[in-house]
Amino acid sequence: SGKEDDGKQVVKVAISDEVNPPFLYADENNEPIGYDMDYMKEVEKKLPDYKFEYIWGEEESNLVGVDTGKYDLAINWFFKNPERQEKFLYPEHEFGYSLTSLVTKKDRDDIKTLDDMVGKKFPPVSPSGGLRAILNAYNEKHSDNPLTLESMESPSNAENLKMVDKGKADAMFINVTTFNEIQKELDLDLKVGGIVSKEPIWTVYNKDNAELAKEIDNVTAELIEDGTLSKLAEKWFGVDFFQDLEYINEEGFNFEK
Amino acid sequence: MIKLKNINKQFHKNHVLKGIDLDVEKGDVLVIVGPSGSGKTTLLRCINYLERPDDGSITIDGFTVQGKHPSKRDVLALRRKTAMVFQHYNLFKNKTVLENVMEGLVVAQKIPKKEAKEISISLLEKVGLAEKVNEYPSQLSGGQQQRVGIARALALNPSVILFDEPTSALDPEMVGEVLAIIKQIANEGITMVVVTHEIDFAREVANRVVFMDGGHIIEQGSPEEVLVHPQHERTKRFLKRLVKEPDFAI
Amino acid sequence: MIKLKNINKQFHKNHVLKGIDLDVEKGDVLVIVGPSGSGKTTLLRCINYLERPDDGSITIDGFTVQGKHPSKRDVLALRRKTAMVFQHYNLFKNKTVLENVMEGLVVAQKIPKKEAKEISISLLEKVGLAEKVNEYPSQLSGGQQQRVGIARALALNPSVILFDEPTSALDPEMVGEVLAIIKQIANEGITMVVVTHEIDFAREVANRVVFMDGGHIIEQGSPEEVLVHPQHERTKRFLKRLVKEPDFAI
Amino acid sequence: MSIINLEFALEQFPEVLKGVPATLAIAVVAMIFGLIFGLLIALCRIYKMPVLNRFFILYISFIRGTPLLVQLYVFFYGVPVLLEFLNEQMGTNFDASNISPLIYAFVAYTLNTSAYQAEIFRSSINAINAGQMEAAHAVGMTTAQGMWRIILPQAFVVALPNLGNTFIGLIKATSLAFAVKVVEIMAIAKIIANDGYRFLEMYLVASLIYWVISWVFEVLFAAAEKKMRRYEERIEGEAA
Amino acid sequence: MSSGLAGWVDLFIKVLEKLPLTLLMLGLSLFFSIILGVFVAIIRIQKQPVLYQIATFYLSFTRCTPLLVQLFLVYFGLPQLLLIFHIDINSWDRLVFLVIAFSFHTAAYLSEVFRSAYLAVGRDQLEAAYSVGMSYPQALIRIILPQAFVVSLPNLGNNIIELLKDTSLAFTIGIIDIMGQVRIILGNNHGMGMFQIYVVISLVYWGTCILIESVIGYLEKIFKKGRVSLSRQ
Ligand SMILES: Nc1ncnc2c1ncn2[C@@H]1O[C@H](COP(=O)(O)OP(=O)(O)OP(=O)(O)O)[C@@H](O)[C@H]1O
Ligand SMILES: Nc1ncnc2c1ncn2[C@@H]1O[C@H](COP(=O)(O)OP(=O)(O)OP(=O)(O)O)[C@@H](O)[C@H]1O
Ligand SMILES: [Mg+2]
Ligand SMILES: [Mg+2]
Repeated sequence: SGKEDDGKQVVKVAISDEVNPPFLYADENNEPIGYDMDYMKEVEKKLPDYKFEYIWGEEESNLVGVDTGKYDLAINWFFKNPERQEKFLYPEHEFGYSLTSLVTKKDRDDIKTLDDMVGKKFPPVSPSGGLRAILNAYNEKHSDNPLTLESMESPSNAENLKMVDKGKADAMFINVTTFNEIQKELDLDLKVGGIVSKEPIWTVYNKDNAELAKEIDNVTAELIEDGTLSKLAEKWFGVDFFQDLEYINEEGFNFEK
Repeated sequence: MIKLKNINKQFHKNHVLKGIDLDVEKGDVLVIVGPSGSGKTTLLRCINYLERPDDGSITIDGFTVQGKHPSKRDVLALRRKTAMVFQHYNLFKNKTVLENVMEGLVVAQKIPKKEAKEISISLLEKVGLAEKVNEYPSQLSGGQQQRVGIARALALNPSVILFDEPTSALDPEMVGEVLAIIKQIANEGITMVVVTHEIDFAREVANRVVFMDGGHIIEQGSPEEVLVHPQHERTKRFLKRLVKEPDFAI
Repeated sequence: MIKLKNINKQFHKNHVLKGIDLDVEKGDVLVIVGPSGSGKTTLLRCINYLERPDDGSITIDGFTVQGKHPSKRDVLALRRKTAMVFQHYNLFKNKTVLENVMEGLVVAQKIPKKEAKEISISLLEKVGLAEKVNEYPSQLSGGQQQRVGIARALALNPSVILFDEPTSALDPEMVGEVLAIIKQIANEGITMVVVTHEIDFAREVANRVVFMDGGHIIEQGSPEEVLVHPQHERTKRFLKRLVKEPDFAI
Repeated sequence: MSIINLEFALEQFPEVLKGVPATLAIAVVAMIFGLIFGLLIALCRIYKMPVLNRFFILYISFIRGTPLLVQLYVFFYGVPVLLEFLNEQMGTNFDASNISPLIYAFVAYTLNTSAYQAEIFRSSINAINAGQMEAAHAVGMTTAQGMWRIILPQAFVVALPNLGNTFIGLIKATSLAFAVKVVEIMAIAKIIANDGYRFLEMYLVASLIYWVISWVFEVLFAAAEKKMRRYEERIEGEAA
Repeated sequence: MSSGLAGWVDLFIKVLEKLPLTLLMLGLSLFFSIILGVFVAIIRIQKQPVLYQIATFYLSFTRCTPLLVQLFLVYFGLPQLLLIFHIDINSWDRLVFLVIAFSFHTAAYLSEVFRSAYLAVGRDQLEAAYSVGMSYPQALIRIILPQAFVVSLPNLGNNIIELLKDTSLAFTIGIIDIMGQVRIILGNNHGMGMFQIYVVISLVYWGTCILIESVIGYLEKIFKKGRVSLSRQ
């Protein structure tokens, strides 16, 4: 797939409109920027035969597009699970990590892991996206004692945090970056109660696209190896999230632009 | 019975009724004749306030409705004293023939359904439509529709019935029947105003005739006076039904 | 000019036309009379195929349309040879009086607008509507609407004109005018079929008369024969316009 | 490679069907109340009621002009704030968290659809010949009686295809109610889809369910129209 | 995000910049859907044998399945289908796919609008047109449709406004319209300032809607010539 254009092959990359700085968001001119984009640019540099073309779209639509071959790959913080691997082609190497956490009120210490949330209340959760997938996976594993989840189309993170702040929910399951970012604005009486996981994040390909996936994967491995991605992580998050959790916790995982 | 005072009506710049005064006694059959566009229909419609006169008052049966802005209740009361046969029939399209006739009885006069049905059917038989009671207006011929309109008005048994060219779509036979009906109900003391352009019919049915032209009443009197020995030039010309030699080509 | 063979038409179980055969010569004015509901309108509508006959054939001006499923082109050709004045006028509601008359000329006959306008205005003057050319049908009195309908049909200058009670809403004066017009265009060789219930009018305008009842042609001949000295009992009864004594009470 | 895994889609049918009651409840409740309000609004507009006419012009404009999603949010987030305010001011004790999301949806959808239906009724009532009301007046009916017995039955026939449009639109629009936590067909489909990124399959399932439901109503509307059009007999265009 | 006046103005400008695109999508889709809608309506009114069944099926499918799915079918499915015949339309502008999907979708609704309006005009008008020698298409264009158009105007207004709001789906396939712009801003802010942003987007939609309503109202005034309202008194 893709087609000739001044000798280079065009690769169509679907990027998600559910932007989440600093991974992926838009600048003044609606051009995509962020960690994801820097990563893609590094890849493109190393693959002179290809020219990447970026297409905004809704996440679901992007997946459908990859599925039907309209796009070559999609990038976002896609998480991995066996079912999805059945449907889409995942490369071998992740290109980054998302740190998920439980955010609670500053004065409580009872919630550190998902186990602590059984029988407690979450604010409404989006039906799609990586966070939801982690929660679903937990519930599958603990189907005798599951978490109580309430779904809602595109809930607002800010509103949800306010719910926790007002005591209408016990804790919110959220990416650390996102929380920090919002906290800067709202300065609520909240803290990260505990980091739940360091989730690798992926690009996804159509199953027919093995060759391209392989080439990009090789490049990714190189980029990790030579520390390029670590530098990018430092640039966007202030910490190299390729290190392990303890190191990250020490350094503080933060977004300083 | 009916008393019109200084009725005026304008459509935009078209002054259609120019200060009409008219008195009709109880049991009278007043016939209005006049050229097309002279305001006959408009006058009739003003009497039951389907058309809002710009000026003047209408008294029926001692009940007066004044001027341009009467209360809804007054208008309703006025209308309940009258019934009307429309020039274009205006049958209820969504009702069968029988329902068309029953409708006013049941809804406005609160007559029990069974009784209303009896009255209606006997009237429909009278106008020769016994076979058509369950058809819809769209399935009727022009004359049949007109007869339903007549039956609908008669069924209401009001103080006053207004007929707007009630025989325009009827054959001579039916015209005879309608003539008979009108005469008979006049004997029962119902007042009628009939607009017609059939001079023979007018002569037979009327006990008073009004000749209108250009929004004015030109002449009135007994049928004999107006239709046989008219005084005014305009009336004479109107009644002189002659074949002119054509003076144009298409 | 017009030749109908074995025209049959049923509405559900109501057999309205029962094998009508009819011949009309060029330049004839054929008048159809008959009681209300006898099928006159339906017959007229079959002639220009507004009503689809169940059976039979229609020939106009040597052009034949057969049976139940003619081609669209044939039907259009047939209609272009005829014009019709409707019992309920059927004016184009969204067009002014002038546009109503011009429409067929401009659209169907492709006559240049300017010329079409001249023709239309002269005809509208002829029927006394010069002042109303720019009004919409809803602003006209019944008789005025009927006259627009007549002007619209005349303007087309077709081989055949079908009139369905063209004088029902007209006063004696106007009836005279229409009579004159019809006579004059008959002289120009246009064939006409006129449904009417005005016997006087029929007698003056017709050179042949057909009497219909119950979907059959009962009697036909010269106006003198049918209208003055009818042979059939039914015709005699129809023409005897008498006031019966009423035998019911409302 | 087969893009769609039919077996998977089939397995999920029963799960997605659980969303049908919510969808139907919202659509039917909103439709019924929408009919009533819509009709009243249309009448106010046709008869140019002094203040109401102006008010409803604004109302229709506002409701049609702003996204349904926003209206849902206004209720969902606004009502609790309002209640809180009331509680403070009046010392009352309403608890907004006890209000089922379905209630918010009922209210928002009813208000929304009534604006559209008002326009439908306005046009269909205006399409009825003025002579019909005159005849009703002439036999002594009040305007209300004439409206109810003569005009509306005819107007309803004209309105039916448009009401059908609106109702079917409403059925599909219920998917937005997920934004206020009402879990209906589309919501369940999306939740399941996310597990294995099987969006195509789940959209297929959801579409089929919407289609079947809407189709049933399509047939009902067509039947109703045919029945109510009886009195017009041969008005339909003839091929010749 | 600053919520001062400058912030509001800035937000407005950002969203308004995308308005021409939204209007373009609206205009194109509307144009094609009116034409298609009239055709479907007439086919269904005339009950022409095979066409009628096809039109009815089309109507049912398009009305009864989610627009999003139809958009996906056209945007993702159609190119795949055509590839089988070695026609590659993947390079077409996304706008083309969008307009195709929206035109088909809206045409289904409009066909019902037009059908009801057509039937409300009444047969006598058609007969009159025939009697002066018009063919069916001529009668349709000169007599029936102009009258049906007036009846349909308020319903047309309903559907145009729905279409306006449906254009927000454009963003699912990556066309940044006014809604898309808003989503990007929201995402950049992690959903903060949601209230402010929704106020702005609502105002922009409402403004456009008022524009549409005025045009419809104006057309109603012009075209209702010759008609009598039953609320005349
Ligand atoms: N569309 C229809 N559907 C059902 N029956 C109809 C329809 N049109 C006419 N008829 C019936 O056919 C018969 C003949 O109708 P037609 O209109 O031809 O009568 P007519 O001779 O013109 O009467 P009139 O003098 O009253 O106009 C009537 O009994 C009428 O009820
Ligand atoms: N709604 C209206 N709007 C504008 N003008 C009207 C309206 N109704 C009637 N007119 C005009 O008023 C005049 C009188 O009309 P009216 O219907 O009263 O005449 P008429 O005497 O009944 O005539 P006819 O014998 O032809 O029925 C006509 O010139 C007509 O054009
Ligand atoms: Mg009159
Ligand atoms: Mg007739």
